[in-house]
Amino acid sequence: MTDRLVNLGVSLAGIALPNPILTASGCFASGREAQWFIDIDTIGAIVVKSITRVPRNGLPTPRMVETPSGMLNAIGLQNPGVDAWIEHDLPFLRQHGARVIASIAGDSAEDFRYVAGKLMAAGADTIVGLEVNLSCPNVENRGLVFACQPDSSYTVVRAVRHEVTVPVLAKLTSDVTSIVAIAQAVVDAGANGVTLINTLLGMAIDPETGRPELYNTFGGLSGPAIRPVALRNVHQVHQALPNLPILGCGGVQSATDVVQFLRAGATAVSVGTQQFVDPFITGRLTHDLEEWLARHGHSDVTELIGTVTPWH
Amino acid sequence: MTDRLVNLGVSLAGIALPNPILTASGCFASGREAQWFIDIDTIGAIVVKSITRVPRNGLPTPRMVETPSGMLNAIGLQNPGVDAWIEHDLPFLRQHGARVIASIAGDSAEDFRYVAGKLMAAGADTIVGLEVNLSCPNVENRGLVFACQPDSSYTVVRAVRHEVTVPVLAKLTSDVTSIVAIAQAVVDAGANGVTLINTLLGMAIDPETGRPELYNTFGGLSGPAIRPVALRNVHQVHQALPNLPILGCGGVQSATDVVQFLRAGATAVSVGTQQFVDPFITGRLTHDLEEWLARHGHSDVTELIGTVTPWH
Amino acid sequence: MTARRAGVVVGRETGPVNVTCEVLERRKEGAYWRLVLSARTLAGRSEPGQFVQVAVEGQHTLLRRPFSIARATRQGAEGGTLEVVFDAHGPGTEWLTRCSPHDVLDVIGPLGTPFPLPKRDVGCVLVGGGYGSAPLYWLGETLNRMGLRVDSVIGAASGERLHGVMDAKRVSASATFTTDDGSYGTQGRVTDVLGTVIERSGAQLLYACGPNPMLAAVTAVAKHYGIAVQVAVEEKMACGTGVCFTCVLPVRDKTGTVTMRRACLEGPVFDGTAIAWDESRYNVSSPVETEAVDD
Amino acid sequence: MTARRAGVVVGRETGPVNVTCEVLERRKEGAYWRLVLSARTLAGRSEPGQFVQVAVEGQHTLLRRPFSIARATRQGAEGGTLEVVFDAHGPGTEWLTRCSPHDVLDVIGPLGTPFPLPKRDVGCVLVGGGYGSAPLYWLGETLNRMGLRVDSVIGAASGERLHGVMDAKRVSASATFTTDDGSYGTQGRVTDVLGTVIERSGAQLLYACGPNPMLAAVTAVAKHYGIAVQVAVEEKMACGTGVCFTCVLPVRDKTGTVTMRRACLEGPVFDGTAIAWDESRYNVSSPVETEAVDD
Ligand SMILES: Cc1cc2nc3c(=O)[nH]c(=O)nc-3n(C[C@H](O)[C@H](O)[C@H](O)COP(=O)(O)OP(=O)(O)OC[C@H]3O[C@@H](n4cnc5c(N)ncnc54)[C@H](O)[C@@H]3O)c2cc1C
Ligand SMILES: Cc1cc2nc3c(=O)[nH]c(=O)nc-3n(C[C@H](O)[C@H](O)[C@H](O)COP(=O)(O)OP(=O)(O)OC[C@H]3O[C@@H](n4cnc5c(N)ncnc54)[C@H](O)[C@@H]3O)c2cc1C
Ligand SMILES: Cc1cc2nc3c(=O)[nH]c(=O)nc-3n(C[C@H](O)[C@H](O)[C@H](O)COP(=O)(O)O)c2cc1C
Ligand SMILES: Cc1cc2nc3c(=O)[nH]c(=O)nc-3n(C[C@H](O)[C@H](O)[C@H](O)COP(=O)(O)O)c2cc1C
Ligand code: FES
Ligand code: FES
Repeated sequence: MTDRLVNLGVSLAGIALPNPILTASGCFASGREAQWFIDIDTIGAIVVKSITRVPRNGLPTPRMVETPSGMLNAIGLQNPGVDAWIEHDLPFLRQHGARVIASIAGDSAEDFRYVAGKLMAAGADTIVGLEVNLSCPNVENRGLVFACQPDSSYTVVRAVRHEVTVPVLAKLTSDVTSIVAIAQAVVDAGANGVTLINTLLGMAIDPETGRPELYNTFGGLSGPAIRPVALRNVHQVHQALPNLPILGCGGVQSATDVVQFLRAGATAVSVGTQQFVDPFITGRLTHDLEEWLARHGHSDVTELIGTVTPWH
Repeated sequence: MTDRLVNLGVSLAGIALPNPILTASGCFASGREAQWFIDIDTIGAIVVKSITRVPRNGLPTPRMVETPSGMLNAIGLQNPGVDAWIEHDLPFLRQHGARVIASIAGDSAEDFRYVAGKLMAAGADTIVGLEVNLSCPNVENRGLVFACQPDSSYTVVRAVRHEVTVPVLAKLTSDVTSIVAIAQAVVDAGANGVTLINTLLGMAIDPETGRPELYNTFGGLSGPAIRPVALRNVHQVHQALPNLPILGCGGVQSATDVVQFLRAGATAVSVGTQQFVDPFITGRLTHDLEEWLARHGHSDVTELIGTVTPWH
Repeated sequence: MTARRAGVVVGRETGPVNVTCEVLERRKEGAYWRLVLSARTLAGRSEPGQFVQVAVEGQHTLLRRPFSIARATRQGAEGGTLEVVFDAHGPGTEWLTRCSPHDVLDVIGPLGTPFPLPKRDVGCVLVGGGYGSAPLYWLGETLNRMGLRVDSVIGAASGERLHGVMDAKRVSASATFTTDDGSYGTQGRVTDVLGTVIERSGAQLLYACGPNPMLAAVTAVAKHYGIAVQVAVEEKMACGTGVCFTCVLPVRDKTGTVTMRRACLEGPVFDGTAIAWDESRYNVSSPVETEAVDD
Repeated sequence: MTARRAGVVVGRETGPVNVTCEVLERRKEGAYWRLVLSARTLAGRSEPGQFVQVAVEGQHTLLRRPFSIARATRQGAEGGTLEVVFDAHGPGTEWLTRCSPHDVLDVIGPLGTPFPLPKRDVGCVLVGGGYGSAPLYWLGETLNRMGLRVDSVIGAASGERLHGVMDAKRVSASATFTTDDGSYGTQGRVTDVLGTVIERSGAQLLYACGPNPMLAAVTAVAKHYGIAVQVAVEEKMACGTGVCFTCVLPVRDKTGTVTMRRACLEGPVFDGTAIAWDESRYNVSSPVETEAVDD
């Protein structure tokens, strides 16, 4: 470690962050559980577990299974609902000085709009941005996932965008034919940035019994296994829409992973599954990234963003 | 191992196979290289490296990089072209009694048709089926990959179907919004079965230099990392089109992986990346599968096909 | 095993810590393995019922593996040791069996809730299944020190998988053993003999640890006798620290409302009668059996 | 390390085999590690220039790792041993450094083409860079036995990374050493001194093993002097057995046509002058440098 000063601060779609290491939605609950391990105000920002209009009990177990260098989960958006969240979780986050990006989910555009409005009315001092979790089934369109259709994605983001003034990030799934087409749709709807990527749809089966390893049969694949897919999505969107801020997500474990995401075009990264392995991960990555930058003669982390040098 | 007799033979879309363990295209070259390790006539069938109309030198290196529990490759379909293949590779396969499923690739539907026709004219005694590798850029449609569009997939499969009489498997990619829609399109075009899945599009970057780890920037992710995604595709297609024969592919390493694919709805599996780790893998899997079936009281491997028991 | 320096502790003044622990001993105990780790800080904070999350480096594995703390000592030459007893069945536990003395493991703990100790003078029965009995003997010692009567009912599939026969005898007024195959003790399940033990000992409190189907059955027995039951459950855990919501089970609160509670944070020790066993899929690994004392 | 039984051989009467090899010895040699494996069948079939594919069990690794055979003995107490010399830089080689005697490794080999031996009485120069020199000494012994003059030019980044100084002296009429930092021998690159050695020794044949940029530079020197050059190249290999086409490099055939040849099957030993160095991306890991004798 040199004593050289490195700036780690970034502006993610207009959200000022002291460092580019965030927690990923659903992998940090609402921050309270982590207090044994870290001071949550040191984290770039906390993307909280997705919040819905009404409380959800989620799916029965089994909710997870480990897969090679990854895991599948099907939680079913268990959360206390927006009112209880505002009552119990928000005060804790506020009191501890966290920068919060509230992840919101719903069954319809109206759900998303409603939750966004309630959150900002109660938490404008603490909530610095919204992340719209578009990987939810759209009950008004045969249960098709919003993020799989440009028009559904557009509708949800537009409803949220009209409701609030904070920056809005649209969280997309890689399970589409053209990630650029979806990114373009949410940009058209007024998204200030995109989060890439949510989990990949996967499955595992108990060979002995034939039971799916998840109650829900299908679940989301996360962890290092999906990192190459996440990086590809980030880079494709960055190439097509170079001015669009990107929050990279998928399999981040080390500072060199962060460097890969930044080079591919992300402004910051969020850490999901690795939180389960290492509850200190955000602090470690911030430290290691600073050291990496200093060692490589960089004075500002933003120097790395979008710095892939193609072979041809 | 009990001395109980287990039938391992399957009929894959009308192709009679002595066992359901095949090699995956591009992971076994044309069979000649493997003769140090196995008797190629013991393999269920050999799906050879995709063959094109004219010889291809492929892409410059680097062509591969290891990723967590997986690897990315960008070979660029290096192959000797259909004429040289017929002259040099087919006689070897014929002489050694291999059952060959010829994988074909091209820039246009006409390319595919041409290669299919030539192959069957020369090799009808040895080539028991064709696998249409739809994960190629369609030069006549802005370089979009055939397998990403139902109509392009339809056109290619129909051209091939009209040209030959052997069973035709369409090999699809998971990088689409709806695998079922693509599967339906190739069925409409006359495909006798589908191979699920080809590699996932991914990327990795050298953090030090910013160079993509592959000359081609993007490459295909394979290996155990993608197994959950492959199983999900197999199961989704099997649920939607229960009578469609499926050749499962993606991350197969062990007999219990094979059991998962069969339960999900595959009739047989093809082994790709694991060939690189274990050149004896097809023999080992056949042996271990037989043992697994005997131990579980099965007398016929087909008893397992499509035997997922949902939780709800 | 990744080269690590032992004795690094990261954490706060109280609560769970992340420590690098030197392996002091690895030994086979019947079908199981015991690891003794040097872990002063972690051991000093641990109570029976709590667990640790151990980083494993099996090929293709990712997550930590949870293990009950079988014993924690707060003094001795090593200044504090932590013991776990485990069954090698998958890549993570297989990897652990290859640890040798002087290797260093990365451990987080203590996690979860401990067994609540009785406030009154009551007799207790320890009910253990398979490796689940391991943490109960440490609890039994505590109860002994409190001057309480302890009886044990320990079951497993076979004698080899019955863990801690001598320990059970040591901490208990009476120790009863059952095996599915009758290779040791009474042939049958723990619940076949539990009623008799409760009646004979006059116990007012059951502590149970073992596969969830056993816990459900033990809870039914406790209800039948109208006595209290504390169970330590086992659910698949991705994080063990309360952030992922994978380890939930349906728990009834005082108003009768069932919500999904995290076994890692709000458990693993629960009042057995509060768990909505019918609504939980506790029988994941063997959907056809209704009770199995050893998985 | 997965528990394996040593000495299992799968394969044919000739050609590569898959064997489980007991580790007889692991030792540090400067910056590198040497592993000595018990491998009777494999060793008996190996010649200098060939390589083995070793299964590694890093946590997230998948593929085997290729290593040149540094030496194979066909007799001795162990009935045949195989040695590899490696540099620990990533998860696979890190994992290998943790192997201890009695551990069992899963190895496939010998793979690839050996160095062709001279048919006439010619002087030879061995040119090695970094760990690339390791297999050359074994080749040198063979050349010595053939009664041929051998000279060596061995280079590395630093003295610590110069492999086999004593071996080089032992097998050579003259041994010249270069290091980038001047910490041993002449400061500079092997190609800075190679011309002098060729002139002095009158050698007609170069054998080179080391990073590809060095091989390209050595080939240029050989061309300048109009002498033959055989190089053992290093390309990223997924399979090592010829089935994946990841390890290719552009090679010119007699008609001048350049095609992509597999380093694992048609190499790793090639006539240096047949490789279209300009068209190959040999400089993958350090695109800014043009020659580096040690990566
Ligand atoms: C609170 C708690 C305490 C435990 N205490 C002990 C103990 O003292 N001794 C012991 O041998 N085992 C104990 N277990 C079970 C132990 O965690 C698993 O046996 C172990 O994780 C299996 O890992 P594996 O890689 O060998 O198997 P795999 O089956 O390959 O594991 C794959 C994944 O499933 C999870 N998993 C598999 N089996 C279980 C299980 N039975 N319970 C929970 N998760 C599982 C693993 O953690 C991992 O994430 C405990 C589990 C919990 C939740
Ligand atoms: C024919 C041949 C002979 C070799 N002989 C030796 C030897 O004698 N001693 C030695 O120390 N090394 C040798 N190497 C290089 C050695 O294979 C790599 O250093 C090793 O694979 C790195 O693995 P890793 O997990 O430590 O590193 P990582 O960088 O994590 O490896 C990731 C992937 O890249 C590949 N890779 C990384 N570096 C190289 C490289 N330099 N060459 C080829 N593939 C690479 C690995 O095989 C693996 O697939 C040889 C390579 C080849 C092709
Ligand atoms: C257990 C679990 C729960 C998750 N819950 C949510 C969620 O509520 N909302 C959301 O947008 N993403 C959710 N995700 C997805 C993650 O935020 C992240 O996009 C994904 O896991 C990929 O990142 P990773 O590989 O770092 O985990 C969840 C992921 C996991 C593993
Ligand atoms: C090096 C390599 C080359 C491949 N070449 C082809 C090909 O030519 N045609 C094709 O249809 N699939 C090709 N594939 C894809 C495989 O056939 C298979 O679909 C994929 O790798 C997933 O299976 P696996 O995880 O078992 O490797 C290739 C895969 C690899 C790794
Ligand atoms: S294991 Fe993650 S919340 Fe319990
Ligand atoms: S490494 Fe696979 S062909 Fe050479």
